[in-house]
Amino acid sequence: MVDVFIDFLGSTGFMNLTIQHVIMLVIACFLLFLAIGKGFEPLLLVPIAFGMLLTNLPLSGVMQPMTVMFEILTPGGGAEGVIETGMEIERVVQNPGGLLRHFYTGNQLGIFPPLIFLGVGAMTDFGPLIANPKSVFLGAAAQFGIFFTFIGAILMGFTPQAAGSIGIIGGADGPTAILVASQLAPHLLGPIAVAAYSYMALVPIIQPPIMMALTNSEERKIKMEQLRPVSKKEKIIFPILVAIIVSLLLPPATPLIGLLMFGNLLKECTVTDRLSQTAQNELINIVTILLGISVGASANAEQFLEFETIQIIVLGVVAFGVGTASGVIIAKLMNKISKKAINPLIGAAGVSAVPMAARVVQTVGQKENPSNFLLMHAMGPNVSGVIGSAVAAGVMLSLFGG
Amino acid sequence: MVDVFIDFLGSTGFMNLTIQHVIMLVIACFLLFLAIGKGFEPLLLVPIAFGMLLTNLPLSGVMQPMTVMFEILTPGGGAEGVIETGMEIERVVQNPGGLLRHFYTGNQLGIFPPLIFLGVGAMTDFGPLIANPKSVFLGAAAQFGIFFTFIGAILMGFTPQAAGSIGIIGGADGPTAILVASQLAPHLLGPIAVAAYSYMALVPIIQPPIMMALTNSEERKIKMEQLRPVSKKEKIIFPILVAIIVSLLLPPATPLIGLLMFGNLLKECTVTDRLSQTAQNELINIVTILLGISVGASANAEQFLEFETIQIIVLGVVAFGVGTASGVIIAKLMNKISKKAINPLIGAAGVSAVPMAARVVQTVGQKENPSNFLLMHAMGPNVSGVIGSAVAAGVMLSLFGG
Amino acid sequence: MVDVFIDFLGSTGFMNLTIQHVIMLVIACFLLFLAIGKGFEPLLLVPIAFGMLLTNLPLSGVMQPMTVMFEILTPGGGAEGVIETGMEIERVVQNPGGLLRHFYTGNQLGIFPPLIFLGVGAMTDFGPLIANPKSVFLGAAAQFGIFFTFIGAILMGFTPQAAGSIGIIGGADGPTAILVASQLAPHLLGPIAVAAYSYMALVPIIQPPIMMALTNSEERKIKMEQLRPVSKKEKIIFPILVAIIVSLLLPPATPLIGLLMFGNLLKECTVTDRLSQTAQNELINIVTILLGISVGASANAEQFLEFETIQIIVLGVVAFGVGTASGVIIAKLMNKISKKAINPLIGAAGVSAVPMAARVVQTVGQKENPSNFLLMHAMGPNVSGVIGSAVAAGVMLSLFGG
Amino acid sequence: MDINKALLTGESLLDRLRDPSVDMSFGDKLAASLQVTVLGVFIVLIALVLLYFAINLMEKLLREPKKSATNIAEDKAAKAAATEPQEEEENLQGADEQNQQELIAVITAAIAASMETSTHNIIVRNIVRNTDTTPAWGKAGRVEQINQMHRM
Amino acid sequence: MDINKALLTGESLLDRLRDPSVDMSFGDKLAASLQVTVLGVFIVLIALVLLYFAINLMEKLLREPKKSATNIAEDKAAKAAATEPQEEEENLQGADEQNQQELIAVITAAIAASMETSTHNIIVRNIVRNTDTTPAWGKAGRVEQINQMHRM
Amino acid sequence: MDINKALLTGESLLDRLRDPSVDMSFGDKLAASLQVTVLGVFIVLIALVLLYFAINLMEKLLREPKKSATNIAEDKAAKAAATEPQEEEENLQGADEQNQQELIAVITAAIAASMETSTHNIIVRNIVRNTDTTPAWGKAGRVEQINQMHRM
Ligand code: NA
Ligand code: NA
Ligand code: NA
Repeated sequence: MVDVFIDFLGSTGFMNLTIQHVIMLVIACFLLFLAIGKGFEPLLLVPIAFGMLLTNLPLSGVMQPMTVMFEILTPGGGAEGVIETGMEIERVVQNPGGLLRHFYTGNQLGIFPPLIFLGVGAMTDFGPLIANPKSVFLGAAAQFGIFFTFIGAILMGFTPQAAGSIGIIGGADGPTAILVASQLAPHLLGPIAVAAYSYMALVPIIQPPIMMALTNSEERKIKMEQLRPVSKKEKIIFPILVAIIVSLLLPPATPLIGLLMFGNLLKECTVTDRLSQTAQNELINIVTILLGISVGASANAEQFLEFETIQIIVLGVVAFGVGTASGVIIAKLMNKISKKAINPLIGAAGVSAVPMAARVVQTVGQKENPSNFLLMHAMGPNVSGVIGSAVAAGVMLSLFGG
Repeated sequence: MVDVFIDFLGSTGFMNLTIQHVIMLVIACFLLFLAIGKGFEPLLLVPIAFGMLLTNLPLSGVMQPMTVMFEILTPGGGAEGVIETGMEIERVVQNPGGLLRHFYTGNQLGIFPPLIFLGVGAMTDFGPLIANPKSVFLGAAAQFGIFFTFIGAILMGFTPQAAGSIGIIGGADGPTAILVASQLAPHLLGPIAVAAYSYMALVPIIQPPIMMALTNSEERKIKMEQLRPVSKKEKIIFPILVAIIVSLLLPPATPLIGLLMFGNLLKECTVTDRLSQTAQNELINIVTILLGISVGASANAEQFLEFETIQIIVLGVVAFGVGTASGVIIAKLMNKISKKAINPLIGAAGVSAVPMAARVVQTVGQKENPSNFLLMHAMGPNVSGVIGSAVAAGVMLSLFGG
Repeated sequence: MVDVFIDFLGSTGFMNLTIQHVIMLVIACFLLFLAIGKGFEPLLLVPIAFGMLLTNLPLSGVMQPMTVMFEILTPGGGAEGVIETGMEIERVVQNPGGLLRHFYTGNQLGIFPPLIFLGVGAMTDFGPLIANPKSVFLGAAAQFGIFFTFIGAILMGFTPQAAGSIGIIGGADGPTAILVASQLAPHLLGPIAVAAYSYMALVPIIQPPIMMALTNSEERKIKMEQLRPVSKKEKIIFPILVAIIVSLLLPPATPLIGLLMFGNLLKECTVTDRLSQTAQNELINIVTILLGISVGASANAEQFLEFETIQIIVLGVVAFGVGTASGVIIAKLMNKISKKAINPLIGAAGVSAVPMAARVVQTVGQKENPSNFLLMHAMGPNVSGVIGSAVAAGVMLSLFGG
Repeated sequence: MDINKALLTGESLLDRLRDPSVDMSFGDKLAASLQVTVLGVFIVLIALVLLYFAINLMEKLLREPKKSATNIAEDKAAKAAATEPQEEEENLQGADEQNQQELIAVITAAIAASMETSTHNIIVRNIVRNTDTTPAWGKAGRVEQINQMHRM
Repeated sequence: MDINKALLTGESLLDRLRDPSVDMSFGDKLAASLQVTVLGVFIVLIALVLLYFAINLMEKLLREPKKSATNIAEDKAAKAAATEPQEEEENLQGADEQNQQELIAVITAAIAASMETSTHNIIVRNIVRNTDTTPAWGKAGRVEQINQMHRM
Repeated sequence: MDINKALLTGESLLDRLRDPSVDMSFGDKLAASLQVTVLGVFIVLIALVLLYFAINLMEKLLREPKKSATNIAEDKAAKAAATEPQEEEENLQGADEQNQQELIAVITAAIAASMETSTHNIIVRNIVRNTDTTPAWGKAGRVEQINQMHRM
């Protein structure tokens, strides 16, 4: 009887708890605090942090892969015979696998991030971009951070697959970062996802100093011309056009861009409201729960508590900063070249992080000139930043994938 | 460096675009125009057309199958030994597979169409059929188009599997057509799905001339007796009864009829409103998105741009027309035999296409006699047509499946 | 031609119907009557009964497993060569498998029950338990029924795996019973699920006599002190704490407790309302439909119509009764020891069956003393009973699983 | 039609149609597919005839003696008044039944007025039954339903 | 109970119960299953005792000095008045806090009246807290919740 | 940068970066990753330049002659009045168009007042267009949308 109790004690998580596990649990709780107490991207940080918590409870087995054995049923006729005639194999499940591992399959197969994009597309209004197509250049400029960070990561000794995935953090787009990391560097998915979402939440803290440093008061006061109205027809044709052009140029970006634009088409065509509503509500919520908790669960102590994680955190903020800066700088240039005045602040919105980056632009601009409304002007670069980082993701997948 | 750019150019879709791809893209855009601009069944044509668009962007890989390699881990002991003791095999994913291919699995395994039927069942009121059980004969008659077209397709040289799938287009029931085609003739799924949904949308154009040609003004003016009220008890027992009878008679129809009736029971029993609401809203919407885009994605240039597709389009409209005609003719016969007057127009509603076919009957009838309300009378043949085509689908699966 | 009709007749379910099938269909219809006519747990009994109906329609094949053949593509080089170099294997689907079998996979892999718990967590208020932590002892006491029944089942000749699964019926928690049975004794899943949900529905009939027999009128009249208010902070920290403690003590309980507490955190933190709403509405509804109909479908005639089923039905009610009794007895003891008065009736709520058991306590208490409001006091043991039976499930999985 | 061959081989036309390796003449194909058609139409008909009888049987078993709408309304009002209080507590709906009887009168009158027919041709029992067991959002759903359906 | 055999083989009763190839006597089975029961009840108890202490610890760590309902209401009103404007902008809820204090008084009075108890026995702080962070549809959901739960 | 070696082997820097078995010097790594950067930025730019031209092209093809807001409002009111009755039946929205024209005037005035600008600087055509094709719950969704988006 005593043996039985000792056996039991040995099978508890308490007896198998290491200091690494404890550190991870503390990190998970800290992320929960940031998400709930400070309101940092709670819709994704809460699931991610909770997944991180569950996976670091020793022996919980929530991320254990399914193990299957194949048994040969008809060995008659000897080796040669079997190979000639084929053999009947029985699939025996030895271990059904952990719950969060099953959810994680949706990331591994690249299913969840495009479904998130479907919902994002159904929520996004590309009107400001259509009204001011020059915004695309700002959306392109801000992706420079991605490639700058790629260089840094390579020089720090990361593999090009890892470096590409880390760079995408600078795209300020959670689902894109998760898609690329899960395809190119699955062992770094945990830190990359955490970094990506943390920095998206920190946009209002990271961006303003960079924006202030690179612009002078006169520039920040620039008022921009009212955007032209965009017709329903244009809004319907736009997603079809973008899906075709971007996918033709960069085939690996098709799942992301294709579903983003599909969601947008469902929204804009107005005759499929049922589907658009489901895509932007229940479907995205279900996928967010499953994606979030399983992405968090990929951050186990063995892989997370590495020097690499700190490097990723540092590289991520660099990527983000460089992206912001290059957006602002290009906007300044365009302001000098263009006939119509362009407020350089809107370049900062090119990093994606829709619609927070655009809001930051509005806030910073209004501080300088309270009658200045930059929100809609910043939405153009902002949504084109989403397209831009999907393209950058396609580049990385194309160069270093499969 | 120049090499790298040339390599990149070669990997774009632009350089791999063929004339076939372009034709498919034009067809996809035309279907989008029909769906959005003309309002033809947009809830399914928009996803189908967008899937068709994505799959025909060269190198997008959205329909690429997953490739897996099995590696033998423990070869020790020689061939004979391995075969006797079994071997440990590792499953290595070489290519995670395309996004729409993953969605498509839901069609291949026959999961999505029954889930659509679950939602349809939860939306359908079988009251008019229960109140006037003679409607079932009209629902049966209209299925004649299915078998007539089967003959035509066989004589045109199609395999019986393909011919059966093509015939089901005449059943005017999208999910049924998709289920049968995905089981019996997956290579024709694209054209069959497109034809089925197009003709469902064209009901108001295809049916009226046939209805006018086969009836005289007197017949079209016939007013029918008010339907008796149907008790809640009858509405609850009905789906259970239908599921049992039809599944016993034709086991392969069980998934379709079973889930149609399950959905209806969830609705009628009133104590499972939560589930009924989800079945007829979020669940059917999610499945519609996934089914639609992946069905469209099965229409790749190689398989779609064949003479067979034109044959299918022609056979489909024949099936539809013959179904309408035979429904009207049998209704005329029944009107002569029956004590109670039957307006022959309601026979046209037997083709399914709920509730559009019933609406067409209402419109045509009212044109002749503005005080005539045939809608509820036409709903009886209309919903029995749904059961009828599921039965016909069962016949095809039973004769030519597995 | 006559042959063809005879062939067809032979392929109908009518000709393959056995008396066992008929009995099962009658049982299914009786369960539908209980669920719809009597209102017994309709949200789960309707799907379970309908699944039972479909699976017992002969030849319907809805629970047929998918059969796959592996074909060796590259046999060149002889047996030894193949084993050394590996071989290319093609996976050929011979039979796509039945619809409900595909749904059933969600039970087999242990995915559906935790998702139900996610939704339950998002609906549950643990406030009464936090306000009165002594409730946990009542939630623990009521689990005694589980282990008492385990002894009985072992002595009746059940395997320990089966006995453990049967015992869990006494935990009065459907999803937990389904999870344990699907892992430990899948061949008994049908009767166990039916018994578990039937007894949950019968709480108002089973419990009161036991409660009356074990308490005197004075005890039933005891009024309890008003519960202290619980702060939002406590409610947020509680689910995190429980997930950590229980999972550390009993790792196999992690999926159930983890997702229960994750759902609760989504609810309590208020910043993830979108996710909480989806978890407690659409997601739980979808999973309930799929889980219910496939659990029912596991009750085929061959396995259900056994003497074991009757044993399970009997053991289940014993488990339930002993659980209720031990809850009440421990509550009586606590009332004697504790400074604050405890109404022994609330011990009965420890069996879970949230919130019906608590309502029964309220009703029985108020009959004795109309001014007595025990509902909130009974919710403490009630919700701690849910945790208690998840722990007991963990014990069974830990001792007799994998 | 090569019936002899079919007789000799014991293979039916249908078997030969199914077998992709068999080449069939146009006549054989026509005969085989006509066979499929006869069989198929026959099965569809059987299925729906069975349904026809099942529905009729169900109606007979569940039928109550017919009454005019006014009588039913009165009966139900009487029944509602006589219902024991316990039952009311149980389903929480009994209590409203009285009010619904009044509603029936109003609705009947309104429909009748708008359709210019006399009151006793319309039986509203069923309509009312439905409304009282469905929550408000269910009702809204019901109304939109017929519009949604054609789109699936 | 064949303890000797168990000792000799080194196999515990539990191991033998788990092993499907071992035939056990009725007594052995009883002993083994009693062992499972003791272990199981013990583990469930440990788990819930740990929870008990954890909840108590949590309460102690988070506890604020107790006040009567009226004091709390006043305090909060004061606090709300003193809140910096910046904070109000942040969560958009601070602005309503003043109104909610008034609501507290009304609700407290109403509940007290209906329950015929004196005002200071009821602490409504918590009730109000919940309502102000939940949107309208959330509230509706909360109300229906207890009815929904038993059905899962 | 060991260009000679690259030339000799025919392997590009990029190929060597991709190959995990090749050890590269710091300089080579820098060169290779600069190459990736140039390529990447170039592709992103091409993609977005293509978009730029596509949007401009689309606008030109779809452009209507520009009008001031008031004119548009008047035009539309006139159009709505002239719409054939058949069209109204078809989409069920035409009937409301007249009312919406009045709404435009009100909204324009309201926005103008709150922003202290003159009426004709604001083009409300688009705003109105959106609202009339979206059901009420859709509108609510639209309003919450910008708040929801940042959370995904
Ligand atoms: Na970006
Ligand atoms: Na049909
Ligand atoms: Na329990």
